[in-house]
Amino acid sequence: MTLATCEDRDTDELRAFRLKAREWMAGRLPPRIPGQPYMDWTDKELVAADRRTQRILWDGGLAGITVPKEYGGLGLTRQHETVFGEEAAPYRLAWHLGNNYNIVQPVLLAHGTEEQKHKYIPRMLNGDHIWAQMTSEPSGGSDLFGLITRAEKRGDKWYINGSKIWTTGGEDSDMGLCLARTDPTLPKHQGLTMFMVEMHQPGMTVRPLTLVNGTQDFCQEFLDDVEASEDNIVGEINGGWAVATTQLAAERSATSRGWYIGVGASLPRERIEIASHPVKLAHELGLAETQRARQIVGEVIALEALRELVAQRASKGIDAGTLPPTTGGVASLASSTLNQRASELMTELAGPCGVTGPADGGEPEQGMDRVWLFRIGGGSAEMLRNTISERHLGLPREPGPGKDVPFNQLRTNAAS
Amino acid sequence: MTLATCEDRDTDELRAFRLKAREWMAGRLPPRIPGQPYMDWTDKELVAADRRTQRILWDGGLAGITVPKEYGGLGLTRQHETVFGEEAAPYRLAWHLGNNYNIVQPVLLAHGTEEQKHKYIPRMLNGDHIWAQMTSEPSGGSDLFGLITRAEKRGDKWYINGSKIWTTGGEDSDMGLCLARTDPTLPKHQGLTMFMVEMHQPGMTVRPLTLVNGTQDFCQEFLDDVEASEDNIVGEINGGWAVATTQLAAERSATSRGWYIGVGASLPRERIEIASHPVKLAHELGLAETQRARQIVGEVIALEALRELVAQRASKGIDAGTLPPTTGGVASLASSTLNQRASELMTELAGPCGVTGPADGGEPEQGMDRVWLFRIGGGSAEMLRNTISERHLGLPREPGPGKDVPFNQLRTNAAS
Amino acid sequence: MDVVLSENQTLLQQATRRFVEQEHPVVQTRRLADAKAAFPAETWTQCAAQGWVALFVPEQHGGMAGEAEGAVDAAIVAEELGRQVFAGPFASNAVAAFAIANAGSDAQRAQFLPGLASGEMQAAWCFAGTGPQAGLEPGALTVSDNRFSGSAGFVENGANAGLLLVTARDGQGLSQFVIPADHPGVSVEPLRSLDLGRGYATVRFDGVSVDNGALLGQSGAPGGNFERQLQLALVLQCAETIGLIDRAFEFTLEWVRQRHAFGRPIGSFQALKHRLADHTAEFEAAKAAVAYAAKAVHSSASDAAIAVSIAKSQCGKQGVEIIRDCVQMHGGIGLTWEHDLHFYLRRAVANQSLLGTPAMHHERIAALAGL
Amino acid sequence: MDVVLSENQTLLQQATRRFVEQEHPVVQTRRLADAKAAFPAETWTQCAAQGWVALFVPEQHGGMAGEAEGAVDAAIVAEELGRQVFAGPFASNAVAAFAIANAGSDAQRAQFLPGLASGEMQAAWCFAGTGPQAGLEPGALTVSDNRFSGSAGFVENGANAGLLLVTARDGQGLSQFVIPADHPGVSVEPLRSLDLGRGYATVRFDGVSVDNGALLGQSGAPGGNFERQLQLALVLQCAETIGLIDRAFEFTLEWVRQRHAFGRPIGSFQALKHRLADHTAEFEAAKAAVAYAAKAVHSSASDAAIAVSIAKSQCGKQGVEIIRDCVQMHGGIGLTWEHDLHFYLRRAVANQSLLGTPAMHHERIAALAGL
Repeated sequence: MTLATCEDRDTDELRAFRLKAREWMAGRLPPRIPGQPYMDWTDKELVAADRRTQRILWDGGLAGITVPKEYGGLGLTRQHETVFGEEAAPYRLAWHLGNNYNIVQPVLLAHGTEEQKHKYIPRMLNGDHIWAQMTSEPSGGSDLFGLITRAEKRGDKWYINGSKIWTTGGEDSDMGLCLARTDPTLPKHQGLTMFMVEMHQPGMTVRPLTLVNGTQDFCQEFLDDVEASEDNIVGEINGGWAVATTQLAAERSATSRGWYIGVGASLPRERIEIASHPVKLAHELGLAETQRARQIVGEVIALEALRELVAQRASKGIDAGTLPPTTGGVASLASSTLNQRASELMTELAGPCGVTGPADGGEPEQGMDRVWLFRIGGGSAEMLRNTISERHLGLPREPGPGKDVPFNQLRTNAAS
Repeated sequence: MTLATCEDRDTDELRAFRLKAREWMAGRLPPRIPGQPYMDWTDKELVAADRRTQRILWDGGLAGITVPKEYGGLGLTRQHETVFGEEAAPYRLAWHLGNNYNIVQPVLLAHGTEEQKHKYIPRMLNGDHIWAQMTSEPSGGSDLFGLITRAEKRGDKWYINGSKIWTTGGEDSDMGLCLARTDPTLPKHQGLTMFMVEMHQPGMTVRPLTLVNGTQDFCQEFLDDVEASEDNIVGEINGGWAVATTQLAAERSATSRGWYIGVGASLPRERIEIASHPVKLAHELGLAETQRARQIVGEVIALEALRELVAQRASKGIDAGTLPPTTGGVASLASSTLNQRASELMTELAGPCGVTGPADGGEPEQGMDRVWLFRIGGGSAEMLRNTISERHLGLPREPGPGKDVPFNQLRTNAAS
Repeated sequence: MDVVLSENQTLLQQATRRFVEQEHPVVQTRRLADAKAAFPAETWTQCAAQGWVALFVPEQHGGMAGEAEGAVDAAIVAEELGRQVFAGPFASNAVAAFAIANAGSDAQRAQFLPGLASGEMQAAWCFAGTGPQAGLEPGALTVSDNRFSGSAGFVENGANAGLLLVTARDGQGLSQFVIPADHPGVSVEPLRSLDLGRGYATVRFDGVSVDNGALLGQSGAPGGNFERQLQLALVLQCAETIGLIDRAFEFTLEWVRQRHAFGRPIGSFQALKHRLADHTAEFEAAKAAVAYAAKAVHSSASDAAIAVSIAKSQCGKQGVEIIRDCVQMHGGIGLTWEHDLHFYLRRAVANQSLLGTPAMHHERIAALAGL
Repeated sequence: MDVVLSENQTLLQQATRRFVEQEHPVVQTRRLADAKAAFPAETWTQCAAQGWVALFVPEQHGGMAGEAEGAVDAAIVAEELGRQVFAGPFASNAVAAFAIANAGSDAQRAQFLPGLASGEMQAAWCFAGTGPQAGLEPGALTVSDNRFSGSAGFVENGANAGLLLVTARDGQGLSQFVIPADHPGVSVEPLRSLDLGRGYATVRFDGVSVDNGALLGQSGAPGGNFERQLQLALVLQCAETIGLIDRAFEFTLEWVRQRHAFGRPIGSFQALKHRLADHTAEFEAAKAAVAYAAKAVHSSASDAAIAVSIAKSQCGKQGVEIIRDCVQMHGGIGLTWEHDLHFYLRRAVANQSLLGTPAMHHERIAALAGL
């Protein structure tokens, strides 16, 4: 797929938009640097640069392409968005603001009041606000709707207490979506309310989590009487489950269509890309002539190619409507499993050289892969297997506690 | 361990018994032939020979060593049984009658009436009767107590209808233990009654099952108004669950202490036995100098040794009381997993030579191993994993339908 | 197969499924196995009439290559054949027709293609050695002065073919010949196979002398033709494995939904569900790889060689792994001769080991990657 | 360890567990890692006072080898150290003491053993090369005329040891030397390791000249001493891995019993239960193999060589596999630096790769089996 062929399909209107986008971005936007991570919250300069990038797009009339005009967007079509993505391929866009456009805009457009939409959406589009999703809780694990963070109304304010975890970019975010339990006597999925909270306020402590590989992309928040006004409620009181369902659907949809705008424009590849890292490692280690090393290199190349092929198949099939949307999860699981096997093989290839390295280097790479490996982190691989077996394969659900049991009669980690 | 050291530990009484056993068996019992299967129900001559062997033991006063004298046994101790096993090591014993001494005698001794014990036990000891256990049902799978074979009383007789499957030696057995449902309005584990049924009678159709490798050790029975008198009931009416529990415990115990009397006397080995089959195959195939083939051979040797080591550890630890009896199941599962991996590797080693062979030969061995592989057959690997996680590791049971639900309100394969 | 098919391909897929389910269901393979009989020649003629081999044969020789998308369409057929563990000689005849159509002289094309297309002529592909590492590399046979010698191992359809497509090594490279199976000096030794119903043989050549008319393409060619034939054979083998998995998985899903234990369908037990989810993921990767490889082979893409080896790696490993677990999930019944599952597993194991084991393909991938 | 221990061994096990839990729990390793510091020499002296190295040292040199069951007792200690991911130099000193006690001259024994037993002297074992296939075969170093050269890779405790036990190849076979680490021509390059808290180094020998007093045992010996040292090192490494798994599994079981999701303890979910059952089975096999190997090494049994490689095969593979799944079962929390699990997994991965990978041991087993 080349730009020329894309342009051939443009209507006049799309063509005009394409040229406008191309002209504005040229020389103004930072170039896309191969190998630079899409997101790295420890790189504060990169986060700041992304805010500036978003502001440039806003100034050029290129922010919020499909967002209605009344909320500061352009009110244009998905096709315009595709055109924009194609033109943006050479640049780094505001990828740290992904929650804004992937999650929070769809949620507010679906459930927000007019006032909320007017107040918050423009500030997402101009780079003022970075939004966080506070979804998981330390006590909750995979059971998202088993959350125990609670909000109580005292006077005309709501006060939120509890803890959230695995919040991407929590420390650098300005606003966050936060689901809290407002009535524990209702069954688990009821009695929840969705709040918009300011991340920098008294009572909110945000602590970066250091992971086993030293990265700090995720945060934990401790909420101690964090304030929210009635205006900060999205949707109905005790109707948060509906809002959260939109939020999860937005996340799934963004994950399957590509979280980072413009990155996908160069896909799909037309040829199998031969992974170079196992070949390189075999050469470096002097194992190019060893039978087993050659088998390992070949298998790793196969595994890496399979990850790409299965992802392409899923996205092509879902787009064409010949595969159900749940195939996205199947491809994720495949990718995780194939990656794990590749990592095992690379450790075998490197032998002792995979677990030690020069004192001034980083963590030994191959061994670290075995420790770190979690494309689908934590318990979510188990959740994914549940989802695939139930929604993709149509197998029966496990018997569980009835849906109507009041939440405060269920056993949770806080209660036990 | 040699006979000399065993004898050193004998009391005078044990020594006398040892000499009596040794003298009687010499020249009378068939020798143990290396490689001959312990049990092979397709070899009708071997089954008949085992009946004769049992008769010889009976005639020599060596049958039923620990069975009370009043029921035809010798009324001696476990130590006598061990001595007998040591002396019997050179011979083939009546291994096709294993159900008699491993299962049915303990069950009858625990639950049978005086009359039943006097009537049936002597005929087990003299080789007249071979007993079968009819435990599984086609509809039942792993759920033994979900059985649907039913027995109804009409007049003074009981009539049994249904089907049983996976009955070892069903075709050659004279009598069988058969659990049937006598009251479907009671909860699942209640309403069951244990019957002793004659295998050769009108209404009983026994059909050998051919398995994927051509063997016919198992049978399926179709019961069409099979008759049993009140005298044929073991234990209480609707009290069959208690009898079946003894039966299952006897089976577990026999499996962990060794099903075939006398076979275990030569264990444990004092040195690791190096599996010769992978070495032989690598030589035959001309792969002795190939790196990957050497890795495979080494790994298969390791896996085979591990199977032996884990079995020895379990039995030693259980005997010493330092490991719980559930470790027997852990060793079985380990053996199955290790065997599966070994079989994978052997298939890889043999390549195309593992799936084809001379037209006049048997099934190609390595490939057949991959098809046939089921040390722990069918669903029982899953049952074993349940048992290990719940009884060995103490993990909580899954929530399931209440224990008190009447059986005829549960969903079964017959009902659905 | 691919997630987007042309209208013709969808029709081909549906027609093949219907035809195979009705005329050649797995019970046919069972009957051949029970009778230890070869696949009947007249039955193959009926199958060929569906146009399966004709996919590679130009119209003037009785085929329909012009309308077909070659390897892709053939893979669609092979997948359907796999679903019923079809025992007939599709791959061997398809590869021969493909070879002769691509490299044959006009005379050879006219002589052989109509018969192959109609199924009245059957071919076998002889190239590999007889050892444990054979199946991928050509050159078990040697040729000099139009006289060749040696043994070709693991020849599918070797005992029934009237025609042999023989690849032999000469001083410069590989030469290919098409010769009748009853040529003096040729002897065929049928093999017993794990893959019941399908025939394999060792074919021996004892100084077999052929004239120049038997030569296919150029003498001592660099092997491009052979490589393309191998690629097609692998695509068909892998597509067949996809069909095997597809059907075995289908009736396993049906089984776990309907079979109850402890008052619940066994498909509601999480341990089974998670294994089925894992298999779904691996299977999806296998399907992606085979669909890609079929297109790459059809279009002679530069990555066709590596694509078929990637497909073989995944299909070889997962075909056995998934179907073996399908047997396990069936409980005891899956181990009975009466149940069809073991035919699927046998074929999957055979497909894993023939035309190069996964490990051999991994070595090939490393070489293709320049290591 | 073994399922039947002597009374002394039970006491040793209990005392070691208590001591390590109280004085050297895993947080000590964490602190060393955070500070990027070496294991303090005085801390090792306190540990050695427990008599761990003394298990191999005769009484007249300050040890208690007479009362001990050598490799078996040391394996009991190593397992306990594994349970807390102890970072100190047990194996390196134990192997050196074992070597000197067995092969040393009276003078060497008197000179080195008391210091090793008390912990005031520390040793490192230098034998392997520096490449990806090093760790099992000796002879990275060469010696002639009492002068040796080369680099020894992956030397545990290499940067802190005052004493080096060096194995080098000469014309006839292997020679071993005991030399001070500050000998001219010796240079030590510390390595960064995945296994945080424990120190490894490359030790380089640049034409190092030693006098005859440094020779341990005979010059150019057939390698029997080296092989026994290797066996002991492997037993200690595998026993340590058993301890790693034991403790990681222990707190994973506790976690899945207490942690709730969807109103149930996660340990009641069948998918987790079945995986834990599988791990239990593999772990039991690993324990059986290590217990057997320790006894075989202690008694110099004829199958000791193969026994240690079997143990390494199972512990290498399953140590990583089981602990990796323990991390997975902990959910996100297991991936945080704060949680101890990654220290266990790091050590398990290092133990898998050092002193020969499982694959290298499989080749060794084949050779020992006469292939």
